[in-house]
Amino acid sequence: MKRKSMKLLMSLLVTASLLVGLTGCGSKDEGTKAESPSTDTQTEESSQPAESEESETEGEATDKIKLGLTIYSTTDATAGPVVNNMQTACDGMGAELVIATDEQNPEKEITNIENLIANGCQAVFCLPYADDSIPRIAKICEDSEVYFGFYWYDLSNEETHDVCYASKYFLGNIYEDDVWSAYTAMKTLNEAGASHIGMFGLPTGRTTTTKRDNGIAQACEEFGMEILVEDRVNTNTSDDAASSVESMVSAYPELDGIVIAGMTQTCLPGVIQSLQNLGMTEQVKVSCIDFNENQTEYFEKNSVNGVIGGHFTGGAWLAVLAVNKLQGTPLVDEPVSIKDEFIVLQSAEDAKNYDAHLYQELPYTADEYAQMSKKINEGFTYEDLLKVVGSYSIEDVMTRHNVE
Amino acid sequence: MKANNEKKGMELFINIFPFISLIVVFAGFALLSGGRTLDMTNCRKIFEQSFTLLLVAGAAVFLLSQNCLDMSVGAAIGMTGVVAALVSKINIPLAFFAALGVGLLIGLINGVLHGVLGINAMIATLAMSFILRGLLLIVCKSGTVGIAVKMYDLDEVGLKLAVCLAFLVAAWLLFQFHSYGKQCRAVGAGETAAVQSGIRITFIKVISYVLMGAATGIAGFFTVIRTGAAMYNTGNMVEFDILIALILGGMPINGGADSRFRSAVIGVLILGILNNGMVLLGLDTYPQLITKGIIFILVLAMTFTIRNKINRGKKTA
Amino acid sequence: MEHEVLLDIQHVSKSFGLTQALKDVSFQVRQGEVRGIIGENGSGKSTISNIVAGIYAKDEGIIRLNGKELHAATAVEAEAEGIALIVQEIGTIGDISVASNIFLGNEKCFGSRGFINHREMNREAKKALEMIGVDTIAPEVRTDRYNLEERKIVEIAKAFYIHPRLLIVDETANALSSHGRKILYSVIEAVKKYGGTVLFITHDLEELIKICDSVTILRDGVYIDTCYGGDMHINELKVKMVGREMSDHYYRADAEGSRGEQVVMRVENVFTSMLKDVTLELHEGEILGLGGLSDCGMHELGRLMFGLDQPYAGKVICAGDAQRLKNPVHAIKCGIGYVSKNRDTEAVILQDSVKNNVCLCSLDKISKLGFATPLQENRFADQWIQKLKVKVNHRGEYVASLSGGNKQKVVLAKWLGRGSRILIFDCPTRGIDIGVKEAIYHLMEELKEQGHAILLISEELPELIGMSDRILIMKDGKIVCETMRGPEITESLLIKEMI
Amino acid sequence: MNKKISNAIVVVMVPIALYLFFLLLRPKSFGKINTVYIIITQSFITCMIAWGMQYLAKMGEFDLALGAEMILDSIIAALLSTRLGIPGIVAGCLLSAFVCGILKGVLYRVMKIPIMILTIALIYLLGSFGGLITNSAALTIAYEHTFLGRAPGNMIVFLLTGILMYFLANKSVYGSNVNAVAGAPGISRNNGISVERTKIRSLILSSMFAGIAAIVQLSHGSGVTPSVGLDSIQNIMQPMMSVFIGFVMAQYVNVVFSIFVGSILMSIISNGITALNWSSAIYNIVVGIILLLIMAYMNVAKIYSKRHEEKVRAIANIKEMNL
Repeated sequence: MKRKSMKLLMSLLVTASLLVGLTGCGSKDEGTKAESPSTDTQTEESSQPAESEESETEGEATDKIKLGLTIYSTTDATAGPVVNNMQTACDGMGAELVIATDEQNPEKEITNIENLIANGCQAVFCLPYADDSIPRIAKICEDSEVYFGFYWYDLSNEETHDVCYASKYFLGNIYEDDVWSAYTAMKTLNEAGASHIGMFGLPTGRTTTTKRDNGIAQACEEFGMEILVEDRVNTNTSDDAASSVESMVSAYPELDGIVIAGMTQTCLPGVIQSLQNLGMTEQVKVSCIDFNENQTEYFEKNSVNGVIGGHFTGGAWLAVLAVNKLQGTPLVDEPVSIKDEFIVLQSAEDAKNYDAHLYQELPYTADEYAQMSKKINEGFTYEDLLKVVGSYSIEDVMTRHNVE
Repeated sequence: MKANNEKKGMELFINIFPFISLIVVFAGFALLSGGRTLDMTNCRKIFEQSFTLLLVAGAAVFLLSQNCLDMSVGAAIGMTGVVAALVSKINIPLAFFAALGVGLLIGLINGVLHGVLGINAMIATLAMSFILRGLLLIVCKSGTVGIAVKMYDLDEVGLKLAVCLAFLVAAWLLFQFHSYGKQCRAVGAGETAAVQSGIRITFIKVISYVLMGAATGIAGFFTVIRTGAAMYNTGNMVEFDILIALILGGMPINGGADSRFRSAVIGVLILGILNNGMVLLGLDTYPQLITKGIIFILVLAMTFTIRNKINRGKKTA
Repeated sequence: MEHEVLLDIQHVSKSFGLTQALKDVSFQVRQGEVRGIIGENGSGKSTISNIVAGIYAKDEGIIRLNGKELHAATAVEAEAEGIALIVQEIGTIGDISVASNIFLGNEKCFGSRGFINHREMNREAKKALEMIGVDTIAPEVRTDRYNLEERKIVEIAKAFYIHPRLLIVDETANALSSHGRKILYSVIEAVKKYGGTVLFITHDLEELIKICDSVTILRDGVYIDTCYGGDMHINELKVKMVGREMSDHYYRADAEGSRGEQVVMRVENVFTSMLKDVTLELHEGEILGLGGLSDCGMHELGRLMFGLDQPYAGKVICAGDAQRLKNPVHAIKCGIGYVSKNRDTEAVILQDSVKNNVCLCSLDKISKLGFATPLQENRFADQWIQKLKVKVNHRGEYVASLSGGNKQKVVLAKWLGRGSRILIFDCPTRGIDIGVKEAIYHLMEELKEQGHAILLISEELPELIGMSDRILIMKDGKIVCETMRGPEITESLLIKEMI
Repeated sequence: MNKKISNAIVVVMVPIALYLFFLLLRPKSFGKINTVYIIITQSFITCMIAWGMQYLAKMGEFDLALGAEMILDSIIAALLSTRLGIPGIVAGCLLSAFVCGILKGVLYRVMKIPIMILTIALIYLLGSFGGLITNSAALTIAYEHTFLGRAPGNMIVFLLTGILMYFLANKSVYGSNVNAVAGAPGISRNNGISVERTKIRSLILSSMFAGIAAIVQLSHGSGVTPSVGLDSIQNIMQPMMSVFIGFVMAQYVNVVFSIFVGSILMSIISNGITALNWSSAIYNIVVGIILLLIMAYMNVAKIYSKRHEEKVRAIANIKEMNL
């Protein structure tokens, strides 16, 4: 008798776990309640003001507008703020945001897009992994009559540009000038007196990598700087980065600057730590692209000279375009290409302000986003949006949130 | 006699368990999504998403039935994909055969490493995946390798369904009825006894890896059609999806006589529905991976212990 | 003086799967006695010794040592009770030092808190070796640097070191040359001198009578009798061992050997690590017996003639295509079938169904261009299960759940299904009950009439004498004598050649 | 005694030769004593992990989850370091390593899953669990807590671990049990050595050694980021190769020392590739090819040594017969 009950117990255990796996984790209940569908992993410390004050629109949009976003993570130092900003924008304008992650390879990104559409999203936003993926994405969205747009993505290649602009479902893309960001990072190093540079970079093969490499090359010509060594391998752990810096310094004694053009989250702590160990913090200047949590502390110990990043509002602008289009009051008829501004931090004070006003508190509150929806504020035009995007900086946020 | 039907009961349970979990997953998500996952377009999407995994999982059945693992599938799909993309600029059919050829070559190398040189299957294919990822980076030096525009029209369901059915039926016949499939299972069940029954062990292992290479070649070709370009991380982590799919499909972990070809098909479908549904729950990357990990261990442990109880043969020293 | 009973075995039974290895065995051994245990293969003599030594657990029955019930679950606990066992196979591990082998399992007593004082352990090991009069083996050297005999001597030193109250020697004699044997006998004498008891399991009846005070006879797991001192006569013991007069109907009836003209296989001056210039010819319709001690090289010759190993020098030719045997696949094509000695790991796939086992090597025959429907397979399997009368209730059952005899029938079904004309049997009746044994002997006779060639490799002399047309005896890798079938052949004659 | 010294010299010659090879290619950067110092210090972490892996590898098992475990250990240590400082790091790493070891042991014992398949599932579980705790954010530790990552600190930890390893591998009962089980599980079982308990101890031990290495790694890099999927396997490729190189050289010199030489070899290669400014692609290919060469050499060497032994005996037989 014992073995039969054992078998029953085993099968119940497994089927129960399958069910738990499906229903338990996702505390999400389907769209009836207007409460913002926060994924259970949305931890408290990044809760925005919108969360507390129920921004209940008049509730006339019974079937809410549903937007889909596919991104590699919702809590990572670079991706997290994008999701938070977009989430606030959707709350402000009374739309629902469904997020798909787990983009291990290009095919999974396509799968995410298809699954978001199957989920009933009326607009889908993604970061295309390659120019050649755009015709594919455009075709999927057109077949299902779903609007689509890209964040962090520059449509410079005119062949793909035409493919997108030919489609009536293309909302537009928000891009940053990665060439400029890399160029500026090298410029800060130059101003700090560095000319022989060691570089940590993203693996080759990514579109952002190629752009940032061009930016660095441009700066090298202009300022007469030289990239002595380039490391795209030891970027998985801070310890690898620290060892790599030790090898670089010993192999190239004349090295006096390090630029981190990617994987900053893992490399920056390692680079700063090993420079401090070697006592070369003053001699070797450091600048990097993409923000991370303790840059304020690094600035105070002036172990870093310049950090360029903060390009987190792309998702929000796409949401504004989509909500207006879907509510029948499009800001603009044909697709648009909006350049998102970087924020350049060069002192501990900048870093402190950024952290207080743009990271702990979001640059735009739900109400400010609400004003960008034509349904709530008729007078809002596309030019107003461009003005807001153009003026995005620490000072602008502080004045708007009337901080002294 | 009691012990006998006790064993029969367990055997029945082990055979039907994969079908139970398929139904549970299918019904679970249908309920949760309020019927949205049941409509045709979504099912077609699930098929298209699982198409390449079906191919490589089908070939992986031959390998796992011999207790061999192939950790280089992901990197190999990347490699064959990039070759297909490069050659597609010249002409499409040539691209297909180029991808197939590269896949066969990779399979042959894997086969020689494990079958002839006797290197542990997992370590050999892990090293191969390192080498292939390195080669992929060199080939994709200039960013991504796009495919010729003409190739896009190959991406319609009719062709994929045909290729998929043809491959699966051929593999099913080969595994269940052909002597090659039976010899694979015999090697998995007892290698020394298989040698003495006149089975060429090395030949069977090399052929299985070459077959896996062929499936990777075809999968690479269609992956690149679907994604539009080959990149440094094309095909990343496919090898674990294969493993979890086969285990969910009821495949015994160390192969042998109980291996069934159907576990590949059922397992991939379960995984496809699971992935499709996970988006519904808005699960972030980590909870999703943890859920997959837990389900994998539970199913593995359950089938492993029950199978041990059934085959409680004489304890050979 | 009345020695009180040291070892008391009461109604012990043990079965592996369906084979009953021991059926209700009871006997007593007195203090200071050297008790021999004899019996054919499969009589349970190794099983009872392993149970006493804690390797196997008994199913039923009680074993008392010095009146106290014995619950030894592992060899280490048995050692604590003063029981030492010298196993038949290799009992030392090659990768570690001699000293580590001697103190394997109880290294704790050479140091504290989980650490070992190697110097002390080596010193003790040296002492243990000197105790049995050996100083050629260095304790700190890796064991695989020594040959098989020296490694067996290390095992003897290990057993003797703890001055066991009960020393069990399981058929170790045949792994030793005369020098090694002298050491073993001196150890047995020493144990006897300090009042210890010895269980001595052997094949060799002359050796048994020389050393043992008494002998227990087992047959097919059943206790037969115990003889003491004077009335231990070889012939009588053999009768009790085999259980019936050397009656003819058990083995082959015809007294004269016969064989076909055609030579089916030829082995010409083969040299390997074990074999020295072996030459033999196997004729059609002949049962060629190959006898000798267990490590005389006959098993290696069997593997050679199936292509499992390649000779360093000389040739193994199959008359069919007059080519050298390359590998088992080529051998099977030439119609050779091989029934291995270790049935569970080599001859049959345990974790697979009877049907698959039977059809496995005849797949090319059953299938058309490789494909075979389950129906064809089932028909083929049923046909041969019927012919060999394999006791199984469904062809899908796993071979693991069959008895030893039925497993052997499955192997025979496999090879006869394949239509092999040349069959190499390596100890075919080892660990098989009497009923199936008889069936196998009759089958051999039938095959001989049908013109099959059979090479019978066996460690049991009665079987060799009873079944073969021609007998070759091997010793230390050389064929030392060849006799034709005839009434004048006796075991003692062959044993003289073997040792 | 001199045989031992001559063996040691032979073994040490290999890394020196490789160092000279890179010296020729890049004299400017490889010529300095500083480079040698860096090569040796950077091999500490790889060597400690390799020492931990050695036991399981000897018994034919491979634990691929060590990479994910080290990241989880570092995450827990980083969280504790804010309140407890360096003791927090040490306690965090060792505690988390111990728990991971016990988890592996229990899963292996209760669920009887083969170790290699179990570790693949654990890479996902442990890696994702780390990500869940920190919400995929990177954690860093304050500079004053990174003593163990710097010059005197990491040497002390390394020496202590080396001594512990030497006693464990050569002098302990557990060490000899591992050698016995690796040699012949059947005979060991008959002699009362529990094969399963030895394997579980090895699982826990490999986690503990990885925990110690994680302490130095976290202190050296001062930051840790949660890993996704199978990326953490890359972190243990170098230690795994050091183990295999160590086994190849173990015939000449004690395995503890030969694994250290193996990790120095790997450190020379990675430093060499950085100095030559080769791209990451070439690094991957070089690492993969070396691993295959070592494994092939080990297998083929084993087969040929057995065949050679038989040949010697056969020739002896022939001579004996010709007399």
